[in-house]
Amino acid sequence: MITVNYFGNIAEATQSDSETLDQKSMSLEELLNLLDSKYDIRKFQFQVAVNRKIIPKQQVLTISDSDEVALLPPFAGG
Amino acid sequence: MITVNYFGNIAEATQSDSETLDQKSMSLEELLNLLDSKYDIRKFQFQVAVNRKIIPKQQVLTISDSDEVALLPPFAGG
Amino acid sequence: MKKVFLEGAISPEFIADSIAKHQGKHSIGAHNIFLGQVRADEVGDNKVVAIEYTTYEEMANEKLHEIREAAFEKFNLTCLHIYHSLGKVGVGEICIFVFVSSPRRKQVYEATEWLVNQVKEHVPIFGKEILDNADHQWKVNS
Amino acid sequence: MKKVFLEGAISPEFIADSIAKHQGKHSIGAHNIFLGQVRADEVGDNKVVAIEYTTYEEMANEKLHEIREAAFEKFNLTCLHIYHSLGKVGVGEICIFVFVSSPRRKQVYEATEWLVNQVKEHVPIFGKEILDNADHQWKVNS
Repeated sequence: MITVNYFGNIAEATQSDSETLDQKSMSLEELLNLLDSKYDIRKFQFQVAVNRKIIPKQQVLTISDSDEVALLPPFAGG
Repeated sequence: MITVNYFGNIAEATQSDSETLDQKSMSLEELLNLLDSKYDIRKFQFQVAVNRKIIPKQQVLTISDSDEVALLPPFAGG
Repeated sequence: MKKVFLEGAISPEFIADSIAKHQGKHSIGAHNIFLGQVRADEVGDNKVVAIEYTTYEEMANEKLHEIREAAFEKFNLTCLHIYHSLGKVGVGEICIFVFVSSPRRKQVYEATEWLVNQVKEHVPIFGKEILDNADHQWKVNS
Repeated sequence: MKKVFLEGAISPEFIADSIAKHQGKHSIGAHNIFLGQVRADEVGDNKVVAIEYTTYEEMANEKLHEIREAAFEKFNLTCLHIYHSLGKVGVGEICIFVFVSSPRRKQVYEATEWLVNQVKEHVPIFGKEILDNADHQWKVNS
């Protein structure tokens, strides 16, 4: 199971703060393509965090079981 | 009458916050000499304000009746 | 882990309480405090009436911990505190409170500025600006 | 003429009250506050327990007025307040409170720093440091 967390306007688009994908492993690219086909997420500006660290969206990376992915819109603290 | 105000360690030395000198007019130099003879004020670090404006101690200036002179030790606000 | 996130606006009384707690530390000579207050910005014909804050709290706390450590490395500070609201904060209310204390004043201003900028740039906090016509838009830090 | 001088220490409640008074101004987005706190500095074998402040009030008020005007010229501020104690302020207590508010945060840190420095350099305030053996010495700003 891969957990994906959504925030801000992306959570609004997905109508959920979090979902778990029934996958043992997939590449980051596959994951983003899957989410784009479901929610059209590429129309948003966002960064990707894997296990709470921001990584480049283009990074070649295998997301495995128990990894925590988050899509983060622009920060607006303060 | 010329009013002279004392502050901080100078007020401590003169044992007063203020005094009025029974003089119609005198030069700044004469005034400082007079105060030095009374209180030994030259041993202190201080600035002179006349009518609430700081002026150089060496300035050639006549202090007249109703002028307000102040001897100001180093500032310590904040 | 220091608690940063508070539910709702940060009250003046909370700030007074934080100040009072530092009066027993007799090596402190200077405090600097930054407060962010929600502005009634105009958005077309409408006005912002509140901002609703959310965060990715686990990641935010990790980031805030790193920022704290870096600040103590960078500046000569006795202590520092960062508080940020979650949930709804109305216009005129305070949503961020950064509090820096040091023996001397020299570095406190720069330390506060640096901390506020770090929070704005690196901590995953999201703000939904609620307008007076009940519409909303998503805040983006400039 | 704004009132600057207060008898005795500046309380956290007074500060909270000042903050609360600005919550009705909905153009303000950023506040910066500087607080000076009396330190228990060591003087030989003794320690400072309090500072007793006096001022040349007429001249101080004229200077403070000039400083205020210059600050509004120099920085984009919505409002600014300066408060300073007179009389005895014990260690751990607050003797100066500078409060700057602006639509945006950019200039508030520098404005606060500038104001604090101006007060220290140009306002005739005198401080008698009372030691724990009842001796005293006269404070000089560095």
